[in-house]
Amino acid sequence: MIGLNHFLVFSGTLFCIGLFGALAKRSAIAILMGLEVMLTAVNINLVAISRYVTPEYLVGQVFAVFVIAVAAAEVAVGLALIVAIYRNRISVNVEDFDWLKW
Amino acid sequence: MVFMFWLIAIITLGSALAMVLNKNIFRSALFMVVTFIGVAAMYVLLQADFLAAVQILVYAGAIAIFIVFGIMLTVRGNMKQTNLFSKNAALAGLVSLVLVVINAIMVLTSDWPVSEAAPPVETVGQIAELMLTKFIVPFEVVAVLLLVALLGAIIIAKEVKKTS
Amino acid sequence: MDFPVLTVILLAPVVGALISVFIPKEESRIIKAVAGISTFISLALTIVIYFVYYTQHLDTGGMAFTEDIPWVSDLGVVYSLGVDGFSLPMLLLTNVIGFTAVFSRSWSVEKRAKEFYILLMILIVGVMGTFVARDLFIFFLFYEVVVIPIYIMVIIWGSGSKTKDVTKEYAGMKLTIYLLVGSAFLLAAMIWLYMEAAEMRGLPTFDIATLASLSSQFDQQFQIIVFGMMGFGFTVLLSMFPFHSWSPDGYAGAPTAVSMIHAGVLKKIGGYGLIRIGFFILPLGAKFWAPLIAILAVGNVVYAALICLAQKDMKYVVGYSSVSHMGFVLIGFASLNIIGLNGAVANMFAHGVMSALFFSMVGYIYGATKTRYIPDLGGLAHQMPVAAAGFVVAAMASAGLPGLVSFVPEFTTFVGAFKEASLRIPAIIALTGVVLGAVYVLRMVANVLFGPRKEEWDHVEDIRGSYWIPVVVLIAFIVTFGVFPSLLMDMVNSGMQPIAAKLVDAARVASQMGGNI
Amino acid sequence: MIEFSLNNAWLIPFLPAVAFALIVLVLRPLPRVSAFVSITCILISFIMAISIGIGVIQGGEKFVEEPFKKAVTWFSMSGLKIEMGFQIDPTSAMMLFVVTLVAALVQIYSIGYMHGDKGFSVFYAYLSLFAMSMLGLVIAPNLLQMFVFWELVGLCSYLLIGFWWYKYSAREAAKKAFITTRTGDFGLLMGILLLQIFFGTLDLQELAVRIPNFTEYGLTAGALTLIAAILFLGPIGKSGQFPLHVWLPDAMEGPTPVSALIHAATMVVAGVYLVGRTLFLFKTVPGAMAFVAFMGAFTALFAASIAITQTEMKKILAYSTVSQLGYMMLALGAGSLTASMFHLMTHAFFKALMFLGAGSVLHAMHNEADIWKYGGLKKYMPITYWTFLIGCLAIAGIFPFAGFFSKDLILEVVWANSTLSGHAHGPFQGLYTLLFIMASMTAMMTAFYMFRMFFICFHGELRDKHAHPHESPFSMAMPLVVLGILSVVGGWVGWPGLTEGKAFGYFVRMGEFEIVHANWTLIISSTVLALIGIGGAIAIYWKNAISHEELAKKFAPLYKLSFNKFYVDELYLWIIHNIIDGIGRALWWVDMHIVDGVVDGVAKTTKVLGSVFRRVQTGKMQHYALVLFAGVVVLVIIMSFADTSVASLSLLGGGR
Repeated sequence: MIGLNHFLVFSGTLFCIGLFGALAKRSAIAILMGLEVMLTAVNINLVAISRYVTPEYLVGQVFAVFVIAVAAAEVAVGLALIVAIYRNRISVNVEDFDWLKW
Repeated sequence: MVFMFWLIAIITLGSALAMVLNKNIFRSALFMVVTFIGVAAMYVLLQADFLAAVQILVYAGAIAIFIVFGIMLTVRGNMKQTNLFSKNAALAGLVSLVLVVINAIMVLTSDWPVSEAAPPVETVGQIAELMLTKFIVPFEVVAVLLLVALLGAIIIAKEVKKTS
Repeated sequence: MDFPVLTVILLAPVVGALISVFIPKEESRIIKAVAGISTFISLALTIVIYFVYYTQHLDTGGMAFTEDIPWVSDLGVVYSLGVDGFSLPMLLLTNVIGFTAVFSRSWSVEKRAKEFYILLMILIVGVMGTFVARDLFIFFLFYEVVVIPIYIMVIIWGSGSKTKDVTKEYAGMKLTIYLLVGSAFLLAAMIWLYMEAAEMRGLPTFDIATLASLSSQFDQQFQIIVFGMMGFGFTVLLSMFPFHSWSPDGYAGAPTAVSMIHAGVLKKIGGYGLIRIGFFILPLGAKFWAPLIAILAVGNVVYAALICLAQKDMKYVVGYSSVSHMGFVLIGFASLNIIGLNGAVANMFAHGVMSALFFSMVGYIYGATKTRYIPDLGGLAHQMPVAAAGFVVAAMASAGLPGLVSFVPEFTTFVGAFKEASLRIPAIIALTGVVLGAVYVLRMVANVLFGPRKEEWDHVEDIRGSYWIPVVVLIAFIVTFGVFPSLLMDMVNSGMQPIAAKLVDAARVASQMGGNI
Repeated sequence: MIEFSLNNAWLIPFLPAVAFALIVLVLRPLPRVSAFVSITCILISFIMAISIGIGVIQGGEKFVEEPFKKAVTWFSMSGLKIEMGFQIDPTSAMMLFVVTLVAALVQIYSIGYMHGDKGFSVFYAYLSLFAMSMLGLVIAPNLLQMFVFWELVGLCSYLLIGFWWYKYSAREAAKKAFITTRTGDFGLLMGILLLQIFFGTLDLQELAVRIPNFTEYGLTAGALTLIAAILFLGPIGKSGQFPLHVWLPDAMEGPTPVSALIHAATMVVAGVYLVGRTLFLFKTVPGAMAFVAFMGAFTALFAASIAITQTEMKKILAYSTVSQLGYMMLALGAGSLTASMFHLMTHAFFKALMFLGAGSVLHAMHNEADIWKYGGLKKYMPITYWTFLIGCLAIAGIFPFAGFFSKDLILEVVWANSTLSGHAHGPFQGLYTLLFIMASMTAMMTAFYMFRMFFICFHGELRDKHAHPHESPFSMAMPLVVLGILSVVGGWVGWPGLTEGKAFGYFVRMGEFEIVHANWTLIISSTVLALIGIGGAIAIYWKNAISHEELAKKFAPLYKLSFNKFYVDELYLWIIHNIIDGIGRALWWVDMHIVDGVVDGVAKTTKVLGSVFRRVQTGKMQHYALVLFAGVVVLVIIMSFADTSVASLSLLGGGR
């Protein structure tokens, strides 16, 4: 029988894979992809808990919808940024981006 | 059900890993799409059919397209060397791995207040009702956010005219 | 009395600052006038309540003109104001100096008069607030209000020195950081005290009198540690040796008005807090630390006085002399008896008026001649007799001449210090400061004012117009309180009675406990 | 009138104070009015002083035993009460008379002397302030009031010496005077503080009762001697005793009337007066007495030996003043208030006379200071000449001039204390014998140097051919005449045969009254000594029987030593410039480099640490995120293994 734990472990693992991608890649776009995976993993969490803990309410799903909307917005802005940076630096390699250091 | 879960889980996690490990960014993007579709299948298993549709539309559709456009606009040169690991990959891997373990332990040792009630069959209507009543303000805020993101993306990505 | 006179006194400069906001910045004369009027209102009201207290409340003592408005009731913060024989002289001092500082000559204020006067008003309000607060939280709040304007004023309108390689930015930074470090210790001590008291009473309170009523219940170890932290915070503000080095640099760097307020009153917040909070709430702690304070006080007096001898910059002379004078105050504190405390507090007042006049005159001369370097000056009494007269009066008051304000306080301080057998040797050493004080001020007076006429200063103008105000007002105070010291001493005495009684009590308790402190 | 004056004696110092305030605040632009107001006030004070004097003489015994005192509280607190008021007894009445008289005469004299000076009104303001301070000091019933006015006197001295402040020399002299006396005041203040601490009061009458029983107040004789010696530092400074005498000769940079008023007749005797007032303290401990006496005698001899070779009229007079003050101290040290006060009074007359005479000469010679430029002034300025002669005779101690009586009395009391007299008493007779010899020598030297100056100035030929000396105007001559008369008759009040011994000594005394019988051996021998001194001066400087240049060459080392004032000034300057200023500079270095260095060091450490730790900030987002998550991991691990139930519950137990 598949229970809540299965989904939570699955989403946690997916989240960590996304995290690994976000932390370990050079390309800004790859990082963005990692982030998207992380967000999706969170969504699974939301939906799964909603399904098993309070099945009669769909609040978790509503939340997931919001997260998806925000993720979309984020990707749009993020890519725009990457494009803008690329235009300046001719690179999307985050190791070249250290402007946070003064 | 059990079989489906394991199948989908393996496919999803496998393609996610493949996305991370692949050195060709375009292939990474394709594996990402597979991951998203797998997640959508998970939603179906969780009886969130509307969300599964949204997942396919937004993630596997829109976001994937975005990413691909991003790749097209920025990546040049040898496609096989476009998606390399950075220097801190090993540490990141370790952290992620430990986090997986911790997460698993925490989930498994926790005692969840699982309810036996059956989920509603018709989800779309209920979601719509929640969104337009109880969550109307976040809903509107998200709408505005999307607008702002749209405009912002345009402004940021627009080419800066060099003045004199 | 229902009329909230203390709030009005506090608000008058605030209103002045608000009005100034709406005046075009070119109209610097109008802004100055507004500042003058608003501080004058405060000064006049303060003088009125001073005399009301002096004639009506002196025998009974205690707080008068109190106002209590609960503010954050969960934390026990109450906007409670009030004055007694201790805070009134300090309030009067603040207002006198605030009023005269507005009319002092600062060399570069003309550039941004509006901002300058607004900040000055805020500064004055902050200082006044600390003296009338009866609530520890309100006290600290006003204290923090003070620090920031000073920093801005020093680094914008300040000046560097010719004799020492410091810039105004350095001076302002040093001053501010010192004060903030001090206030950090203060804050920690305050919170600890507050928590301890809240635990004891079950009800949180910041009220100083209530906290003081618990003083016999605080255990000795606690008192020693908390007083140590608090004492550090306050004595840094009082520029105790060896934490004094911000003060000469800061005064030298600051514009005249800030030097006046800083040396005149701001420093006194340290002494005020040390007594009102430290001695009053933590008498056992005070008893423990007093010998150290006495020794460092001697360091203050002699060390700073000797350094004065080597100075060639007028503001450094006055700056170090003010450090030296604070030694007298500290030694009075260390005596822990009513006479010494009276003397020390009166000394704070005396030094305030005197150093304000001193800085005002130095500032005027600097403003007129554009130099403070003593060897460049000389014979200025030819060109500016009035400023010279003011300068000489300030110098004489600084040297502790009888008939001027600082003599009686100094004498009383020393009577108090000599009374304690253990303090006699430090007091005798500190007494040499009286001689050294005369040496350095007279040297400066002679080299700046007297001697043959120097042609290069023929163009400078003597004091006239509104620049007369500081000279006249401050000299009037210096002479009045010098000739009639009981005007001040009675007042201070009534304020010191409860604190001295507390210290006597603590001494008794300590001797019962085994008397090892 | 007498009753009124007695009850309102505070008016005597108050009136000049009013004059001062009026001149400073209102009358400064009107010199003549200023002078008028000032002189009027001091004259009224003078009249009141005279009526008080008459009252005191009429009262007789009453005032000696029980001084008339009135006071109000100046400020008070528990354990410390300070009063302001006045105390009238014969001593203060005498001083009031002397001070108001000399002050009034000097103010009148100044009309002529300061004529045309642009600081004319200010000068009168200062003179009034001075009169106020000195009179306040004189009537003080307690030591603190005395100290207050003592300091104000010091201020006036500063202002008046530095009156011509645009001269370097005047400005430096003023500074020196103030600082030197301040050094002494350090001791005085400490002494006052110690008295207040141990005896709980500063009131002179109460102290007089308490101090003799000092053991009840937890003091030993040694400690009390120490207190007395410390207290005596004040008089040493103010009355120009060795080693703080250096300011007095320099003080002659002030206008001459100031020299006459302050540095001869009144201010400098404040120290003597203070010791006189606290004589009960010194008398209690013989060691203190011996100290005072020795300082006095030594100063007298020391100053006289310098005066012999000086070449400026006012400098010579200044050193003679120092010397005479030493005499007064010697008298006090011998335990005689009478002798000291008597000499104080006569000295005030003749020294003021001589200073004003010197001023007259300077006025005539257009401020030429060197006496070797003078000569033969006798024929140009007869009044000055004759009055000056009276002064010289008086100071030399020639019968029947004022100085004779007072100087004789001093010698007599010292004699009485010494082993030579045969009926010696006290533990320090041997010392007093030495002091007597020193005093006698001083008497001879005084006569010599005064007449040396006298003959050089007034006899022979005028050496400066460009000068056109002239007699001074009436306002300047009048005070000379008055003082001249007083210098002759002033001493007669001490005549032992006068009214059954109820003369000066009957009123101004401490302890039991005893008639001092004339000791003819002493009188004759002291007169002979004086005559030898005068004779020497006549032989060398008038008749030129012995060449003074030859003498100077013969005793060249001594001459040089004396001419250079034993190099005391140089020594002080060296100490101040090298040691005190050196310490100041050294400490400034310490302050800049060590105290500031620590502060700056702390700042620098922060900066260095910052530059080390800023490397941690790579500026790369990924690193930050990595650290964030690594931190989460580490935290979780720590908390799960730590034995805090709450933490492990919330992290591992789930969402309960």
